[in-house]
Order: sequence, then structure tokens, then C-alpha cells
Amino acid sequence: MTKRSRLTRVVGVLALLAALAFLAGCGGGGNKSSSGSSGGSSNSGKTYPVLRVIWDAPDYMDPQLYYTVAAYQINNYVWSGLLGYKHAAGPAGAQLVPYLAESMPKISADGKDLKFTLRKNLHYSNGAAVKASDFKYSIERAFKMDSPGVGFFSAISGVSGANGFATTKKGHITGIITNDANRTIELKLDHPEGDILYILALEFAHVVPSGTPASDQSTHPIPSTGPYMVQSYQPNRGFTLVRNPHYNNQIPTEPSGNPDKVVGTIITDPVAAYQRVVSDKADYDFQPVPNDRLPEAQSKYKDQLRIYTNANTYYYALNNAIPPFNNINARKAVQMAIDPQAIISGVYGGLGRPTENFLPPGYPQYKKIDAWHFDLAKAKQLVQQSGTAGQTVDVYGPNEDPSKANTEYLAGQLTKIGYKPKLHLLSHAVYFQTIGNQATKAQAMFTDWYQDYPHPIDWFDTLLNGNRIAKIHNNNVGNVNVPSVNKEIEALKKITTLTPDVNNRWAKVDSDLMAKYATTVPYMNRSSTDFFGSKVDMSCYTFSVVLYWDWGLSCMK
Amino acid sequence: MISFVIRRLIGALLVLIAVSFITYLIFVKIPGGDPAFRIAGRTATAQNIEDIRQKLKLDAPFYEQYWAMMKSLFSGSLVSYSSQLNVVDQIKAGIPATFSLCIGAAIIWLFFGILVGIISAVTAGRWSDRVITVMALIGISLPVFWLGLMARYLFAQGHPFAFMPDGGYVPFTSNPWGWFTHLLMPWWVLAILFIGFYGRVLRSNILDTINEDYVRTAKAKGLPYKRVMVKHVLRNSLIPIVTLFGLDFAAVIGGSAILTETVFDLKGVGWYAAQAVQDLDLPPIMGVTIYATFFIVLFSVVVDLMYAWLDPRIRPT
Amino acid sequence: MATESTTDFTLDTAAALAAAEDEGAIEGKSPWYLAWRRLRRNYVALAFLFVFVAIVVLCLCAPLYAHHVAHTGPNTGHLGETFTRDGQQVPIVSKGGFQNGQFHAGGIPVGPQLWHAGGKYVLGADNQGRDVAVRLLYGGLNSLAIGIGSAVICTFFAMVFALLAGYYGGKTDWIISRFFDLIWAFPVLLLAIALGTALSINGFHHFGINIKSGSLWIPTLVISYVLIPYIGRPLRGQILSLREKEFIEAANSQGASSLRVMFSELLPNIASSILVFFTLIIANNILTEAGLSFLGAGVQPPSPSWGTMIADGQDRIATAPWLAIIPGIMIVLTVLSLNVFGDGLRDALDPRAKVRMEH
Amino acid sequence: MAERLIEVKGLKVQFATEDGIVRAVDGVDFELSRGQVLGIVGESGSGKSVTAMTLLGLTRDRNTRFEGEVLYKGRNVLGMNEGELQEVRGNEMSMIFQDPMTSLNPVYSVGAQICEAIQIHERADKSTARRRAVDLLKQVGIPNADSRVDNYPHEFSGGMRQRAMIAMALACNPDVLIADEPTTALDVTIQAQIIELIDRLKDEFNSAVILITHDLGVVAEIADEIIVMYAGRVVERAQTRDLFYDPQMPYTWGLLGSIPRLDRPKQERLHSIKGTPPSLIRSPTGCKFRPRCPHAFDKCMEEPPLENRVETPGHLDRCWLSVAEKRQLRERTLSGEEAA
Amino acid sequence: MGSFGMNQSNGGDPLLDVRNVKTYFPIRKGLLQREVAQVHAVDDVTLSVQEGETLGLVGESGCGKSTLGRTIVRLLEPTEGNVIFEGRDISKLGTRALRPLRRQMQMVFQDPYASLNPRKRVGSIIGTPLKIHGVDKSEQRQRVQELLETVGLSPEHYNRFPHEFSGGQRQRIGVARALALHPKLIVADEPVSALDVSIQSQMLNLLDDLQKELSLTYIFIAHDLGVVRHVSNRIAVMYLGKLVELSPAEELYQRPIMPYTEALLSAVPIPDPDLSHERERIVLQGDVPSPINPPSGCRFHPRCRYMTDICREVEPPLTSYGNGHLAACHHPLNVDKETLARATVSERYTPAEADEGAKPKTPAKGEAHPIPESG
Repeated sequence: MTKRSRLTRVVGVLALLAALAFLAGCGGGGNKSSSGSSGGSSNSGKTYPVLRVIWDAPDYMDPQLYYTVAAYQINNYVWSGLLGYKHAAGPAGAQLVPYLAESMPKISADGKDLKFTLRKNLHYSNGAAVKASDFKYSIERAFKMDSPGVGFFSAISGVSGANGFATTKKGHITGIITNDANRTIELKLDHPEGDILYILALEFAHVVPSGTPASDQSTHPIPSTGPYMVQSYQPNRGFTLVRNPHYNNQIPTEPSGNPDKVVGTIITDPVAAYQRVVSDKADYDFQPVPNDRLPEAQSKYKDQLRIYTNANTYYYALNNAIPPFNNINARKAVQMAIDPQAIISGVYGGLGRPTENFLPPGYPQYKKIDAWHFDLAKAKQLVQQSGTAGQTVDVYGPNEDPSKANTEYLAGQLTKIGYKPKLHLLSHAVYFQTIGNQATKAQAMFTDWYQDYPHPIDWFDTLLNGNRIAKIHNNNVGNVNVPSVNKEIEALKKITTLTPDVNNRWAKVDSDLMAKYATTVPYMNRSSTDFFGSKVDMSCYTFSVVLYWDWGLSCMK
Repeated sequence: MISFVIRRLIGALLVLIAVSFITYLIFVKIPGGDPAFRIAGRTATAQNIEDIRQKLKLDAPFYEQYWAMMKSLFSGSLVSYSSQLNVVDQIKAGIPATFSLCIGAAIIWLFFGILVGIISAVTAGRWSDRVITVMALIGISLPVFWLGLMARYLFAQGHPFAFMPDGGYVPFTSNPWGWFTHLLMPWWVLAILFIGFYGRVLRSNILDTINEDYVRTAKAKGLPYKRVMVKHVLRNSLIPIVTLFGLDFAAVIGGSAILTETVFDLKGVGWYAAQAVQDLDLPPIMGVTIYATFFIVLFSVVVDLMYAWLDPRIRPT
Repeated sequence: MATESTTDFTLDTAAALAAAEDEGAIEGKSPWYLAWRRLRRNYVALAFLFVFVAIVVLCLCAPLYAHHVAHTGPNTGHLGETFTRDGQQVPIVSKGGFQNGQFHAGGIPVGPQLWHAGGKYVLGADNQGRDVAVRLLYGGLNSLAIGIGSAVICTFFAMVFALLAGYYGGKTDWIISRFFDLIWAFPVLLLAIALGTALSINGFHHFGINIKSGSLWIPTLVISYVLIPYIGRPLRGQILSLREKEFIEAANSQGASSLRVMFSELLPNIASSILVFFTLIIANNILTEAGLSFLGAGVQPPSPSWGTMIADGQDRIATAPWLAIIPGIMIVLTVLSLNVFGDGLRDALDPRAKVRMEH
Repeated sequence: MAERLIEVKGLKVQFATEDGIVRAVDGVDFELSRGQVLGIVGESGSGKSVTAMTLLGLTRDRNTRFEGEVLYKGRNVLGMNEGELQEVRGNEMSMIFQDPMTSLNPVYSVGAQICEAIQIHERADKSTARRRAVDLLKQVGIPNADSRVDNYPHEFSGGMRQRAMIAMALACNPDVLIADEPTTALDVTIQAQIIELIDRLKDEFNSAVILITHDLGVVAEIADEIIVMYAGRVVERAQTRDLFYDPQMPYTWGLLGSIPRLDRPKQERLHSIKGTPPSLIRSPTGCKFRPRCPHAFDKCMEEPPLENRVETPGHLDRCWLSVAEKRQLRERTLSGEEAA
Repeated sequence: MGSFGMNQSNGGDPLLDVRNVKTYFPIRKGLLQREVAQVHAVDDVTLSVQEGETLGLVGESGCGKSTLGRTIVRLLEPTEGNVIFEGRDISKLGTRALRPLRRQMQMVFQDPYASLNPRKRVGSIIGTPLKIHGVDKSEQRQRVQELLETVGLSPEHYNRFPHEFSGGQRQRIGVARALALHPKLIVADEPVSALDVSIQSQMLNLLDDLQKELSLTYIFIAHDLGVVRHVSNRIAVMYLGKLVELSPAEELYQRPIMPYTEALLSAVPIPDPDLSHERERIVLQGDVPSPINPPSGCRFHPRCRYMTDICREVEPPLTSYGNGHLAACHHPLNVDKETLARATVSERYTPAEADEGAKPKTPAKGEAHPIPESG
């Protein structure tokens, strides 16, 4: 059975704090490329022959297509964009630095024009030179392939609109002007976009050689620009990365990596994955240590285990549009019927932190909400008051553990407070499109969110703005629609400068939606594990908010 | 004989078409969601989805879709909805694991099944027969996935008795010993049910055959006991086993090992099928179904030929 | 299990016996009676029949047990709660999480309490704090309902098809045989999983039949459908050979209608095979159900079945092995009892018959 | 006097079955010499086949008990171990069975099955054995024996199969050929062929023959001596002519009388033996034939011994009636005037 | 039984008239199950049976006698030709239309084991025809018990199962079943050949008695001429689907015309050692050829000791030698020149293409007496 361990849908996981720095610094400028920090490029003496990792199945091994952590985390040393993240532990790792570009771009005053120059003597792993036009080709390729990432590029001139490249896929994107001789790339935007630099650091904007077929090339590795290249990839089985022979330290801002070779074995069964590492057949377990083995890992292999919590929130969506949860008392009752600690312990083996906020902690807009206390008796009473007792509730959730058990818990609690839940557990493959369809009439459901980018907009506007309720493909699955809050979100959306006042207003949105109107039931920020083999030198362990465990900086005892 | 083979092959082809069509209907009529949404991902634009719909001809009538899918399957260009991986390549990638598992298990179950059958038939009514009968019945009563779980738990997963590698498949070419040790448990787990079953079938076949007149004739000719047992009793008793074996082997190759592959995380064709079904991913399901049906049908032809070869009475003319 | 009668010479034992019978005996000894007489001597088979009946009765008592002993329902989770054992409060599922920045693993349910907790958690709890014993009994009900239900449906249709094919022969036989072939050619487990999964999403709403998703009817019907040829084929074979018997000609020559021949002449002769098949197919179906449920294509959560319980328990096998072991043992016990009894039944009904399920 | 080949003394065979002990053979004595044809006649269940198979040790089984002796050339067959028995079977004594269809292994060619015996007993190589098999098939009258030798039993007709069986039985020049109802499953025309064949080959191979049948007509022509069996016992034993022309046992009369005779004017009614053969588990007290015998009287409650009661020596029977009475009574039976 | 002997000539409408009946079985092969050949099981047979008589039907296995019997009672549909029962053509009637006729014609089968449903009680087996034909329930039991008594079984056996009876008793049950509806015609298909001789005679006597009591008409199929002679008024000899000789019973035994009949007669064993030794045995060589591809001309020619060229080429017509004796042979036995001259090709019994020209001309040399007469 597959264990989809990281339900993480990661579209460009941008790091929280880095983003804040960016937002505070407000566009432009950018720091000088910092010389490597902790691991940095000074890897002399720490190189070692092979790193054996157990990995989850990447969705694709094609930069214009992949968007899961499993792909991103391994490939960030393979293909690179004009910009990238600094390889540093903690929040410092969210800082953008020039990768293929010589330096951070020159941005025009109106913010609509960005100019890059490629570094000199850049080569692909096949020896071919990297040309400026390859960048343009790569972006266009994403469109031709209907890549899930194309939405990010809509601000570039010539993309949107009836005759835009997104629609026609003919000709070229007019907003990207390249000059191979001068190695320059100029980007013209229809309107200024605050996060454009982060978008350019996305894998969808990684540079591949012109002429790379506009179809999934996962199994025919595309030549890389980073320190490593994909030697082989067998879907669902494994991959091997080796050093890029033409690298020559061409991106000084990126460490050249310690292992000479990375052998990845794809094991989706977390128990088997864990067992491999325990028996020292592998050095790293990408899969979360299964609940079942956590006690053992924690006691027996304490030094090899690391636990982290990234920006995510797990919440139950309640359908605010239809009975019974169009009744605020009914929703409040659910809030009180849920015991976050019980879920975290029972379902996630303790790997999680309770929350009542929608925003994860760490955001400057975060202000801890303390409104609810687990109290079944009171919840039951509220249900009685609301007059919805005895109603049937269609509860939706994915059909795989732990989400399955989680959903069953929700259904169980609903029973306890006087509803008649009917459980619908679906394959993850169709889960979100099913609950995102109004016709489904889901009334209570499991869902979670990992940030796309670190802005409250990504949370409240995307997920809880009543104006954005759609018939299908609806992200506001709970149909949360509080007119006053909608108005506030719309207003806040227009404000680009995040002052403490603005942050407070966002925090109020959070508490209004979560506490006052009890629209949604957040309960947990989930934690995860990194588990290493006994030969790994844990003193080199580098965890960055963007790259997670930075394997290139790892070293062996 | 040749016309018989040709006839059977034509029949097999018709079965393949029928099976693929029915599979298609199951998954088109009983919806598993819109594949375009799936390919496009959660952040896709409407444009994206529209493009994908057109590419996959999702708006065309179902028979055209069916035809398009079959065409791309047989030209080897069919890709999955959830990962865009080439279905044929993925099936091919699963074949080494599946074949290793099935062939190894088949050898074990055939050998021990026959051994068990012979021993219990020869000692019919005695204690050894009783013990074997009970063991065989337990064997056929074990849910294979549970047995697999228990085996893994007891022998592989950090348990005091653990001495086997836990799950996964190691290609023979990369490490023959690893291949062997990784498959040892799955082989036995898959084989145990069949050992019990074959043992029982063979036992009763032998006991039936022993009472045949021609065995009495053989004895009356003065043939030694062993020769009577081997040349007359066993030879005739094994004919139904051959049929059984052919069909079972085909079924196992063609996906009956789903549970074993899943439990042991052996990424064979059965595992791939289970994934595909879980993802409600039609192209791989179609691919695997046709692959499996191909083997089942092929082996049923082979079984017919074998049967004819073994039993002159039904030799087709 | 029964003693193998290897002495089969030309002496006509039946005639010998008949002649020896008291001439005054009026009531004949029916084949069923003779079978019963043979079965009565097969203590092993009877013992296992008893085991099976005991399991069925136990499962039927599930509501009583849940209500009066365990005081909880099969789907009622008790995460975060405690229970009293020997006067002490014990968490049903151990607590975990971060305390003062330190991580503690949790989520381990309590193990079998036997009677230490006053009837609660006799067989322990699962990771959602549900009472395993209660789920085991309810799960048994579901597994047995599916096993027996699908056996009834499957055997019935197999019987009807076999009778039609075997009796009419010709085109009818051709069509039915091809239908069997077609199901046969499908990779059975794959077909069952595919059907089970596909149907579990929205249920089945065609041809005026409405089955909701999550209904037990889905696995029941899926299993009966895919196994029809397994019984249908051998039965058809039996009928084909019975049809050649002169007593069928005799019935025809008396002007018996087709229905009479099928139901009054043929059916009684395959009844014993059907009975044996029925017993064995229940066993087989329980196994199939468990496999389907294990893969998530059978009984849908939160309803328990032995297969889903094993599936749930497999993730906890190191810390809570009873979750997977106990339902597994129940399956083995049930299936084994049916197999042994079915075997004995076959020996008793027709000691020389080749009633055998094609596997 | 010809060489004495077989001597059966007080043979009893009993099977333990679920329903009780079946006394299939209950005291049988006879001798067989070279060149002789012995007919054993009786209804189904009279123990004639069991007797024959016991001669070859084919009734050995865990559930079977034997008493008495079966001496083959002075050696007791019942006491032989498997190896010794195998030497005797096929080689010195061989047997042909009632149903040639089921008695030949369907998966081997006829030739292979004949060769098998030759190879085992004479340690002949394959080609020798095959040549001999072809010869044998020719001898039993199979046309195109050269090619038919490779045919499978199902490609033979019933008569040819029985010929092949005979060829197989004769493959190693046995001293004794036991034919257990060799013609029952065959047409009369074929029956005539087979009987004639056995008669001819007996001389060619210088064997003795035991011919088992339920039809006295079949053995009339070729048997030298006839044993009539009833309920596991010998009830009459005589030289063929004596048995036919001076039968002593009412049962024998019954058998003779029930055959519709082509050589006589059509009878109005056939004689028939009423009732059915007795149970071998709980057989009647006294004379076993008593319940079916129209001439039974008080004395029959005691079982008559098998004795010589007529002038002809060696003519034994088990009937309390005086010889004179018998001769008086039997004519009516034989001519069919006396109905059951 | 002689008292019942019906003379062929005294006419009247026959109870059963079989006219040029052919029953072929197709042999199908291939995916499309095309018909590639036919088994000529019954090939142009014409017969008639008078009420109250017994017609014996003899021949080796595979000669089509059972098929003819089954065709007559319409268990099989004739491929060509007509079966006329009591003046009504029944050869193409459907199941429903046949049902009332089923009361009139019944069959007794060969195998006492296979012909009784092992799962039914004797009462039910014999009662089934009564049930089918709507006899009142209360009457059924009484009638069944009467029938049991009629065939010599105890009415007490009503509730027994077939397996509790011996072969002979079972055959009696089969007869009782056939008699249940007071049929006029009974086709007995080898009713005694599976029985021991001692039991055979019981059955034969029973059938004889029943005929007398119930004025039945029999078609008695057997391969044993001794048995046939005992019960039959007339005897029809079949060979490879063809009727080759038809004669009053005694005449056939004294004066067989067809060499095949002669051979059949000579093969019957005689329980008399001296006579057996004396008589000349004509042992037929080989087996019956395949009915799929029957020999040309006279079908018996490959095994006939009187065979000449004409036999190979021309099919002999059934020729009437007077006294109701018909035979199809180019070289008739036991026929003097005069009889031969008087003989006529029987119109009724002969295939259409045969004419007077095909009439046999040369009698076989020598007289055949296959059956020696004992005192």
C-alpha cells in the first residue's frame, strides 16, 4: 500500500521568513551574493563518495513539470534558474541570490522591467553552452506542456489575454527579450508584481536547453546547469545523481555539494523505508518515520532523528452555505468537539502542534487565538440549541491514513455531538476536485494547506474569501462567506506594504473567521521527520525553510 | 493442429478486445473524476484544462476515446493521467519483479505441491496424511496479505527473529544474492496457498487414478510398484494439475500477485495495477488489464496444447 | 478425512445391502440420509462446523456485546479519553506531541485488557481508541454477510446459467460459455479491485438499480460477479454429463417439460455439488472480501470488516500487533472451519465425486 | 498328467467395509494344469472376479484379509512379497479384464504398454520389445500391426482393444492366462472372435487359461473344467461335459435354463432364478442358494459340503437332494417349463 | 408368444409405420462450428409394426438400432423420412404436440443404473409420468403401487431409492415407469444386456407376461440373437444404419438370407459343448466400419465371405422372398433358384433409386445352417 506521506502539495515552497525580509525590503536591490554560509561552497575535505537516500516518488523529473517536495528537494542541485536560494540553515536559507544570473536584476522604477545578465561560461552537463534564449525557451516550454506552473507567469507581457502565448502557444512570449551574444535577458511585465523574483526562482523557470522536447522528459534526463545531473531515473524505483562534469563551480552562490553521487531508492512504504535506514542500507529516510516506529526512533536512534514543522495548517472545512453548518452554533459546536491534542497523538503519533489559527505561527500577522476548549458536553448542548441535532452530515476525506483516520475522527466526534455523519473516503487522486465541486455538497471535510508563498493572501484570499467561491475547482471548500470579512480581505489585498497595522488587520481577519464566526476548524500545524543512518555526521545537518534538509551540505562520519 | 492454434489465437484476440472494452466502460461509466483536472493540478488555469481536454479527446464520444486510447496503447505512447508516465514502459519496468516473484513462487508451489500431494496420497489415511491434510487446509485458509504482513513483521522488521531483508525488489542483474533474499519471503507467502491447494488436488487425483482399471492392468503386468505409481498413476494424475498450473500461473503473472506485491512493496505489475486503481488512473488500468488478459488467454491456449500433448484422447485433428 | 475406500471390486455392495435389508422396511434411505450418516462419523468436520457456527453466533451477538459489555459502538472513537483499569485512569491512546520543546512519540493504543477493565477493551483498542473486540464482532458480521451473501448470489446465478447452458446446449451454451470465458479471462482480483474502487466513489446508479457508495452490496455483488464462472463451469460440466444419462431421456420420453427436466431431474443431482461449492465458496469469498477490503476496494470505512481491520492494523504492527493479528486469526479460523467442513461434506455427500472448484 | 500350475486351497477373501465384513470369497478350492481351460461361472457378486484377482495378489489391501493358500507351482502367492509377486505377474500369470476401454492407459500407445511388460520381465531393449509387440499384435489378429502399434487405445475399436489386451497379457509367454469376463462388454460377433482367439493362443503359447464369465454358453466350447460359484463359494465343479449334461446343483440348472437356446425350438417361457444374489455381509444360513431354490427342503438349513455325489469322479456339488431326485427335477428346469 | 404372432399379410393399418427414415448426426468443427461430416446413424430405414406384435431389432453396436429406437419414440428428430404412429405423422412434431403421444409410446433403457434418477424415490420415478400427464394426485400413489406389483416388486418399495436395488430390480422399475401411462408401444433398448443371464431371463419373462396382460406392442432392441428370438415375432437386422434383413422370427433362424445374419447367428454361443464343437463358426473379420464414411455398394461387403465385384459397386435393394421375408443381398443364402426368380424388389422397403434390375441374381453357393439343431 502506498503511503503518501507528504500530502504536501508544494508549488514553489517559499520560505516564510525570507519572504518577510523581501517584503520588508520591498522589491528591488537585493543583496550581494553572499559567499557560502555554513556549508557553502567550502566543501573541501567533506566530500564523500556516495549518499544513499530513500526517497518518495517524485511526480516528475522535469523542471517545467515537477511540483512536489520529493522532486524539488532532490533537484534543486540539478537544474537552476536565474535566481535561487541561499544554501543556509534556518531563515537565512530563504534569501534569494543570483544563480545563473550574474547578479540580482536591475528593476525599473515602475517595477515592470527586469534585466538579467547570465554568468560567463555557463555550460550544461552535456557540455553545451547556456544561452540567454534558453531561458525564454524554458518558459515557453512550460506553456506548451500545460505545466501546472504556468499560472505564475501570467504577469509577463504577451502571456495573458486572448492572443497571449498561454492561449495560442504560437510564436513567442513578447515580454521576454533575450540576447545570446550579450547574455542578457529582459523581462517585461504587464503590471508590477511583488513576488516576481520568487517566481523566477521557481523550478518552472529553471533553464533547460533550447530544443528540449515539449513533453515530459522525466525518463530522459534533461542536461543540467547545477552541480549535479540526473544520471538515471526509473519512475517509482529510483534515481541516481552524479556530479555534473561541466560544472566547474559555475554558480559560485550554490554549494557544489559533498556527495559525489546520490543513489535514491524510491520506497513509498514508510515502514520499509525506515527499516532500510535502521539496517544501514541507506543514509536518509525521506519518508516520515511511521507512528509505529516513532517511539523506537526516538529512544533508540535519538541522534539520527530530526523533527521540523513548516508552514502548514490542517483544518476541517465546514460547509457554511448549507445546513447544518450554515448555523453558527453548529459550527461552534464542532470547534468544541474537536480535541487537537487527541488528533495529534492518536493520528499523527504526536507529530504536530495544536492551533486555533488559520495562519501558521511565524507569520508576522499571526496572533494566537485562544477561543475554544474541547468540551463535548457543551458542544452537544450547542447543537441542541442550533436545532440541527440529528441531521445527516456528509463527511469527506482522503482514503489513506493518516488522513483517513483523521476524517474518521471528525465523523466520530460529529456523532458524539448529535449528528449522523456519513463518511465518504476518496482516492487522493480525485479528492480535491470532488470536494471542490459544489455538486458534491460536502458538509464537513478534511483539508490542509501548505503555503505557496508566505503571504496571508495565500491563506485568506485563496481559501476563505467568499467572493472567490467557484462552482467547480473551488478552493474555498467550506464556502466561507462572511461579507464584512470578504470586504476586508479585498481591501487588504490591495495593500502591498505590510505595516504592523496591516498585520494586525490580517490577524483580525484570522480571529474573525476562526473565532467570531467559527467558519472553519483549524487544529494542527503538522510536523515531520528527517531520519538518518548511523554513518551520517549529524553536525553537518542543515535545514533550511526552503530546501528542507540540504543534502548537498551533508557529510559522513 | 496449426488451424487449432490459429483458431484459438483469433478467439484470444476477440477476448482481449472484449475485455479492454469492458474495462473501459467500467471506468468511463463509473466516474473517477475528470482526468484533465488531475493532469492540470490544483493550481491550473482554465486554459490548461481546456488544452488537456482537447489533447485527450475527452469531449469526443466514448467509442472514439476508446479507440484513441487503444491506438496509443498499442503504439506505446499511452501515458498515465496522474503522472504522464508511459504506461507501456511502466509495465515493462514492473515485469522483472513480477516475473521473478511469480516464477520463483511457481517453482516452489509446483514442487512442494506435488511432493505434498504424493506423500499424502501414498500414505492416505495414515497420520502423515492427516497432518499434511490439516496443514494444506490451513495453507489454503490463510489470507495472503495477512501472511505476508506476519512474515514481514516476524522475520524482517527489527523483531528478535528478524533475519530477512524487508520488502522491496533488488534486480537480479544488480545483485543476485540480494534478489534472492528479498524474494524469499514473497515467494513462500505467495506459494503457500497453492501448495496446499495443489497438494489436495493431486492427492485426490492420485487416489482416483489408483482405482482406475488401467492401474490394475499395470499391476497385473508385473510392473514394480514405483513404476506403476510414476508412469501410470502419477502421469495420469498430473494432467489436471498441468491445466491448473497453467491457468494459475497466468493469473498470478497477470495480476493475482497484487496483494503479495503490495504487501512486500515489490514494484511489479500488480503493484502498478494497485496504484493505478487507487488513483483511478484509467490508462494504466487499461494497460495492465490487457497485459494480464494477454497472459491469461495465452496460457489458456498453451494449456490446451499441453493438455492435448499429454492426453492423446483429446488431441485436436 | 473419511476413510478412503479402496476396495472397489465387482461386487455390488448396494445390491448386497439391499438384499440384506429387512424386506419390511418401507422408508428408503435417501442419499441425503446416507450422506448424513457418513458425515456423522466425521468428527473433525463436525467439530469445525461447530467452530463456524460458534463464530457466526458470536458475531450475531455483536450488538449485545457492544451494548452490554463494552459499552461502545464499533465506530465510536475514544481518542483523548481514558478508562479505568484496577482503579487507575489509563489513556486509551497514549499522548504524544511537543512539551517544552521536547518531542514525545504517542498514539499507541492500549493492548488487550482481557477482563481487567470490566469488559472494555478486552482485545485492546485501535489507533482511534475504538474497542477492537467490538469491531471484531461487527467486522465479522460484515465479512460473513458479504461472504455468505455473495456465495448465495454467486451460486444461484452459476446454477441457473449452468442449468440453461447444460440443458439447452447449442447457442445458449455457446453464449453462456463465452460469458464465463470472458469473466475468466479477466484478471479476477484486478477486476474486483477495479470494480470495487470505482463503485466505492459514487455507488451504482444504472438500470434502475441504486446502490449507494459504501454499501455492503458493492463488495457482495462484485465478488459474486467475478466468481460466477468458478462454480458455473464445473456445474455446467456436470449437467452436460448428466444430460447424457438415460434418466433424462426417460423424462423426455415421458413428455416432461424443460423446466421439469431442469429442476426436477437435473437439479437434485447437482444439489450435493452445489452444497459443497456453496460451503467452499463462502470460505473463498471471505478471503476475497478480506483482500479487497485490505486494498480499500471492499468494505468502506468506518464500517469494520476483518480485511479493513488488518489494513488499519498493518501500520501499527510494531507497537500494537494485536490490531492485525486478531482479525487475521479470525479469518483463518472461519475459512479453515468452512474448508474442513466443506471437505467433510464432499466426502460424505459423494465419496467418489470430483466436486472440485476450479481454482 | 500335465504339469500342475495352480492349486487353490480353502481360499477366503474378506473385505472390511463401512457396512461390515464382505465375505467375497468364502472357501474356494481348485487346481489348474498346463493346457487346461478352467471356466469359472457365476452371477455378479459370486466372488469369481475376486478369486481371479487374488491369484495375482491384486486384491491386496489394508482392508483385505486372506485365508487359505494359492499355490503357483508350489509357491504360495498369498505369502509372496511385492517383489516376488511382480515376478509372477505378467510373466508367469497374466490377466485380461472385462472392459478393455478402461483397462488400457489412455495416455500411452498400445505398443508402449505392451513393450512395458516385455522390458520389465525380459530385460529386453526397446527395439526388441517393439518388434515383439508388433509380432504379438499380428498374432492376435490386428491388421497393419506395424503402424497400429503406435496408436492410442482410443483409436482402437472395442474388439481390437481386447485383442491388444490379450497381446499384452501374452507378451511374456505366461503359464496361466486369466480372462475375467473378457467378452461381456463386446458384441456377440466380437465375442466369438475373442473366444476363438483365446482358444487358439492357449495352444500356441502352451498356457493354461482361467475364463471367468456369467454366461455358461461362452465357456461351453473351450473349457475343460467348470466351476460354478455362488455367494463366494464353489457350488459345483465338474468336467465341462458333465456339467452341461449332468448338472447337479439347482443353481447350475438355473443358469443353464435361463439362456434362450438357439439350438432348440423356441421355449414358451424361460426358466429363471427368482430373487437376487444374497448379501455377502449377512449371507443366509445353511445352503446359500436356499432362499432362491425352488427345491429347498428342511435339510437345506444346514450347509451341504462340496462333495462328489455322482458316479463321475471329480464332479462335486453342494446339494442335499439325491442324485435321482435331481435328475428327475432338473429336466423341467432346463427346458424352461418351470417358471420362477 | 407364438399365439400372438401376427401374419404380415393380414394387413390392417400398422400401429407404427417408419418410412425411409434417416437420422444423421452432424459433426461440427472449427470456430464457426461448421458441419464437416455426418454420422449416418440410420440411413433410409422402412419398417412397420403391427399392434400386438414384437419386432426385434438386432445388429452390432454402432449399427444404428438404438438411434432408430430413439427416433421412433421421437427422442430424436429424423433428418428425413416419416414416423407414422397410429396413422399420424409424428416425425416433425414439437415437444408440446408430442406430449399427448408420449402416453402411447414409452421406452425402456439399457442401463439400469443410469436410467433411474438416483436422487428420486421409486415412487416419484414411476409417478413422474403420471404427474406430467395430469393424473390425480390421490390416484398416483395407488397406481404406482399397482405398477410395482405388476413388475414383481413390493408396493412397500414405494419410498426407496434406486441405489437400494439390484440391477434386475432397477430394470423392473424402469419397466414400471414405462407402463405407467398404459402405452401401446414400448421400445425396449437392450433392456437385458447389462444383466446377468440369470436375471435376463426374469426380465424376458416379465416382458412376455406384460405383453400378454396389457396387449402391448414391443420394439425390442438387442445384440443377442438368442434373446431376440425368444421375444420377437419378427426380426429386423440392421447393419451400418441400413435394414438388411427383415423376417418372421423362426424363418430367420432357419433360413437366414443375408450373410451378415448368418454370421450373427453363428456367433451366438450355445451352452452345449458337443454342439458347440460341431457347428461351423463364421467369425466375422474386423469391426464395423465407420458410419461417417460407409463403404460403397453393399455396406457389408468388406467383411462378407461371399463378396463379389457387384457387392462393391451396387447397393442391393431389399428384396422380398415371400412369407414376409425381406433381405438386401446380391448373393442370398438358403434360396433356391425358383424362389429367387419369384423374388421381387420390395417397393415399400427400398430406397427409391433401386429397381427390379438390381434384384439379386445369383444365390450363394451352399446352404448355411448356422444353428445346429439339438434334440
